[in-house]
Parts: sequence; C-alpha cells; structure tokens
Amino acid sequence: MTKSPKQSTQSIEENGSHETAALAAELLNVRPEQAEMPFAMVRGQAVTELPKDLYIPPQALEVFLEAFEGPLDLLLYLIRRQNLDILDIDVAEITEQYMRYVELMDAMQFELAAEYLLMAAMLAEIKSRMLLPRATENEEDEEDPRANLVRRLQEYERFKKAAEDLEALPRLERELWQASAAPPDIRSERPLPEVDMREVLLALGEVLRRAEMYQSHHIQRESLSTRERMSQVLETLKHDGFVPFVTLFRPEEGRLGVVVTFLALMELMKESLIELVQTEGFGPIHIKVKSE
Amino acid sequence: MEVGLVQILEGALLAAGEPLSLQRMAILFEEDERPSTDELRSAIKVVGERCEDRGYELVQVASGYRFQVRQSLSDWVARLWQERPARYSRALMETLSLIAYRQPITRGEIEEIRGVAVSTNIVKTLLEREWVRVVGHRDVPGRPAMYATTRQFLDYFNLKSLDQLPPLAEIKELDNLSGELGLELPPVLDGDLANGQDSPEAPGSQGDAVADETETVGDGEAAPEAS
Amino acid sequence: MEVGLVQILEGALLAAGEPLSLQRMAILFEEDERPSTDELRSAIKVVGERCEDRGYELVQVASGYRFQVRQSLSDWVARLWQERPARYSRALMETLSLIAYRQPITRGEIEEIRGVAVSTNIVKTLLEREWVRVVGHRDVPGRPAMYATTRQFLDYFNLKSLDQLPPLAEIKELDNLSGELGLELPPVLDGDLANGQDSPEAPGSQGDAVADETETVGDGEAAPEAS
Repeated sequence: MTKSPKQSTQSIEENGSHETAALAAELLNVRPEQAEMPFAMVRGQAVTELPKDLYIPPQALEVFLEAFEGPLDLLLYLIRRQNLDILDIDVAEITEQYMRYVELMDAMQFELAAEYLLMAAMLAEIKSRMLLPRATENEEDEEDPRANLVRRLQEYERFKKAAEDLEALPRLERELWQASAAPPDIRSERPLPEVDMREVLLALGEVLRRAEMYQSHHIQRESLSTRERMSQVLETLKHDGFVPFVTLFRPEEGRLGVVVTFLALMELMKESLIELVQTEGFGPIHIKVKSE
Repeated sequence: MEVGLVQILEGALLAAGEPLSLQRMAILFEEDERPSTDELRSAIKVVGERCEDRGYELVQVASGYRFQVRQSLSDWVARLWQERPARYSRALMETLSLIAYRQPITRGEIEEIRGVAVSTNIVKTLLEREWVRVVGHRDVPGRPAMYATTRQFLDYFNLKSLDQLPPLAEIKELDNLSGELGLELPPVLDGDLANGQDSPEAPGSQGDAVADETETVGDGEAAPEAS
Repeated sequence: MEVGLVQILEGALLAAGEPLSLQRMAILFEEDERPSTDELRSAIKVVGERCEDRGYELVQVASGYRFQVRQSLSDWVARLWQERPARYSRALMETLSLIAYRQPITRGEIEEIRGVAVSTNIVKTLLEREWVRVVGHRDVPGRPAMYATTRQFLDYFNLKSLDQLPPLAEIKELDNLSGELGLELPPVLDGDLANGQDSPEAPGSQGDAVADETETVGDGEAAPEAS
C-alpha cells in the first residue's frame, strides 16, 4: 500500500454488512494475491461516516479502482450487479450508487481520475432532466435523457466483450508456437549494388554545378580519350619502370591513336607525372614515372 | 532424400521461422526453374497433408503459411519455458480491440469510447509489438495519429484477415423510445470491420468457431492468397 | 491427430528453436506421466525416422536434438535471406564520376572539386569493386595516389572506351531532365528542375529512354515481403 496515514483497524465482520462483506470478497477475488489480507485498514473519521452498506476496506478499494477501466466500466458493474437491463436503467438509483462510490473514493483521498467526476456530473444532469416533466408537445423532438449514456454504455460494453474475445483467441507464445528448425549452412553472398551510368552522370552534373565548373574550358575541352590514355600510360609505367617511348604507340590504332597517346604524354609531362629520359642524342627515349 | 518442390517448401518454411507468402516462396527459385503459383499451391497442399499425425500443422495466416505446433500439445510444449507468457492488461486489450474493429482510429476516439485516458505506455507497447502502426493523421486540430492493426497482429492471433475476428455484439436500441431517439451512430462508427458478420453474437459455440478459423492447409479448399 | 509421445516431442523440438536434451524433454511431462529415458530414446528414434523424405532431419548436436533443414536444400533456403543489394551513396557516385572524367586524379583533387571530404570507405569500395585503381602517385608532398577507372568499369557500364561517355555539356541537359527521371536530387536543385520541365529544348525521346532505364534500377528485384 502506498499510503500509510493514521489508521484504526476494524475487521470486515465487525463493521460491515453482509453486502459489504460479499463485495469485499468479490473484490478480493479479482486479485487473489491480496487475499491474505486479514484486516481492513481504515483511515480516520471519514470512513466511519460512510454509509454502512458501502463500507469497503481501503486496500480493497484501491484494488477495486484498479479493477475498473473507468467510469463506464464501474457503471456497467453497478448495473450488472443489480441484474438490470442496460436499456432500463433507473438513473436515479444508479446515480446515487455511483456518487457514493465516488464520495467514498474521494474521502479516501484516492487520486480520482477526472473522468469519474465528469461522469458524476453527467449522471446528475441526466437525473435532473429525468425529473423534469416532459412537454408532451415536444416529445417527438426530445431525446430520452438517458439515450446518450445508454449508447455509450453499450458501445463500451461491446468492446469490453471484444477485448475478452480477443484475449480468448489462441495466440502465439501462449497456446501456439511457430515451428522452426535450424537452417542449413549458408554461404551468404551479398549482391553488389547495381548502378546505372545515368546515376553517375547525374552525380557528376551535381558536383559540377556545385563547383561552378561549367565555365571551365579546361574540363570541357579535354578529350576523355586523352585522359583515359594518361591512365593507361601511368599504369604501364607503374609496372615496368623505364619504358621505351616507342612502345607506347600502337600502329594499329592509326593516326588518331598516335595523336591521343602523344597528347596524353604531353599532358602527363605538364602535370609533372612522367619524365622523358634520353641518354644520348638521337638515342632511344625512355619514359618513367617521375621520381618513382 | 528426393529434392522436390515439396521438400524445398518444407525446408524453407521451417528455416524461415515466420510465415511465408506464395510470392516469397516463388523467389526461392531461379527464374528458369520457378514454379507457377498453381504449382506452388498444390505443393503447399501436399505439405499440409503430410502433417497428418505430426506434432505440427501447416496453417495460413495473414502474411502467409507457417508450420505451427498443434494447439493440443500446448500443455506440454508450454513447459519448455519457465516464464509464463506475457499477460496483457484489460486496458491494453480493450485498446487493441478498438483499433482492430474501428481502424483507423485516433487515441482521442478510443478514449471517447472507453471513457478513460489511454496511457502512453499502452500505445507504446502495441507499437513495439508491431501489432498496430500509425497509418496517417486525422485532419483535425492537432492532426492526431490514426492507428490500424498490422499483419503481425493477425499472425500473432492466428488469423488470416480481420474478417475472422469474433463478431462484435449488437447495439440494442432503447426499446420504448426506439426510432425517435436519434440513436444512430456517429459516422466514424459506421464501417465496423466485422460488418460482414454483423449478426448477433453466436452463442456458446463461439469458442469452437474461433478455433476452426485458422485454416489448416490440406484439410480444405485452397484458400485465396492473403496479401 | 493422436497425441502421443512422438507428436509431443515433434512439437516441442519445433517450438524450442534450440536443441533439446533428453532431460529437458523429460520435464515436459508431469511426474506421473513422465516417460523413462529409454522410452524417450526410442520415441526420438521414431521422430528421426519420420523425417525420411522430408525437407528436414533430426540431428543430434552437443546440447541435444534438433530439427535441421537439409543441407541439400541450402541453395533454395539461402534465398530467404538474400539481402537486397545496397545502394551506393551520392558521394560515391560523385567520386566515381570525377575519377572517370578527370583521371588520373587524387583524392585531394576530388575533395577540392566536391567541396567536401571523400571518405576512405568510398575509395575502398570503388577499389574493391575494381572500378577504379591506383595508377601512380602525384609528386607532391604526401605523394597521394592517383586514381583512374579500369577495364572492369568500362565493361560494367558497357562502354568500349571513356569516349563513349557524354561530354560535359550534355550532362547539364541530363540535370534538367532529372525531374522526369524520378532520381532524387538535393533540394537546391528544385528551381532548376522546374525550369527543366518547362524548357522546350528538353528532347522528349531522350527523356523516355532515361526514364525506362531508371525504372530498371529502382524496381529491379522482385521485392520480397515487407516484414
């Protein structure tokens, strides 16, 4: 119990009526683990002023509150307890009972959810409207003051029932289990991403735009074949160290090929990536990667 | 062992540890050896029939087919674990059933029907279990999230579709005032999902009916693909 | 179904998801119905024999018995978990395109043009994919590696030589078309996209071709179940 105020102790039997004892037992049944509680712990005067037939030990009351899902649930309980048809509620009677519960809870200083008070107000209003004589002329238009409440109660009750039905369905990890077995050994190979050249080009467009390099004649004019050839030359040099100049040219590529290779070599020299080496006049020219 | 379609499906269903749809079964095969949907269906039927007299059965749930330990064995099988299965509070189950029957529904709408606030924890638990998800936002002030149930929810409760939920109880009208009361339900309430089975609740036998609802494959007709 | 020892063990083994020892099998039963170890052993033997011609078998491992999907099915079963190919980041694509158009180029030079650092991972990925390689080192402090594209790069993109790549001028056009491609571009480009769609010079035929190709990339694989 969370609260431990001053208390006097009374047993249920001493103080309670039959109904109270029955109710308490019922409540205790809701939460069997509370059943060992021998005495009711009653707090101060407020309790002694409560109507006898509603006396509930506070612990039980707390259990009681937890046992209800809200004012609608409590109302349904009160109605069912009297075997009343939901369509035929005596609002005055139910209101009175409900109010007594609310007062009781209030007196116990339980934190009462605002919804309970709201419902109390609503009940009081319905009760007062029921007491008013109905203007016979207007009867067609006038709604039964209980109609809205009854609808809400029914609506709540059907979902309360639905929840019970759902709870009763067999479900995984309770009555049912997914069957599984160990998988065989699997060599997992993750497929490599697919790329479309357009994506590459779009990416390039984006970089260039960002770098504001569209104006650069340097890039625009440069032939890709020259760039490609530059890479090829570097690749060759990387493996072979000194390479005879002439071996870089392939006659089968024709004039254009020769020009491209030559331009590539010029560009590489300009970028100080290669060196041309000629040990004697008119001797063979060799090429090597600069200082490597 | 012969490696046939039936064996492959048996192996895959057990290895997967979750329901497999026909589509997912199909992509177990290279294109040139991929069975047709009809071939898959008839193989699945054989897989189901081969469970006769076994401790498990093939069932179809929302996201596909799965092998499942027979419910009649649950007394023994449950003893595999020390812990009792998770229990869910009434508040959670009520919230869940409101989402199931009234989806898409906002928290405010749930609170209106239940008459109490829905705790954030409940919503969090339901989302974490992947029983519900946010499917959009209601176009009203605050743009509250609308919740709906997921296929995992159906799988968990052994259902093929929302149609298989137990039917909702009827709303009775205030007898002596019927007709003139304006008892018609607000628009949100119109499309009850269980509407198709809007009949009054089946008395008594309902429990049995529910147990029958998950189709055991091989026993009956080839059920339509759920997807 | 008959509920016998064999069925109970089948169910328990499939539900457990881990190997079960004989002791653990024994405690599935109330004391007064608990089978002896010998009884368990012979039931287990039957359970194993019943796997003949099934997609799974009963195996004994250190900690007990378990069902296991047959190794001969691994080709099919593996496809259950075949990962969707990842997608390369925009940064990687930019890096790749700069290497293609500006080779040989160092990482520093790429960074200079892109205006942001190039992560080591990007370079590593490109090297591993064998789309780029190091063709030398620039003779500046730190001697940074120079990257160039490879033959595999050309092969993958179905090019005979880099010459077949469009000149930079056309890449600008591509940008304008990208709104129709469904390729996502950073928000900065929004204004340009609108322009591109308005502009009459966007060649329609090219746009269509591009759109088709893009679709293949996006929708390439039969998407497995979302789960």
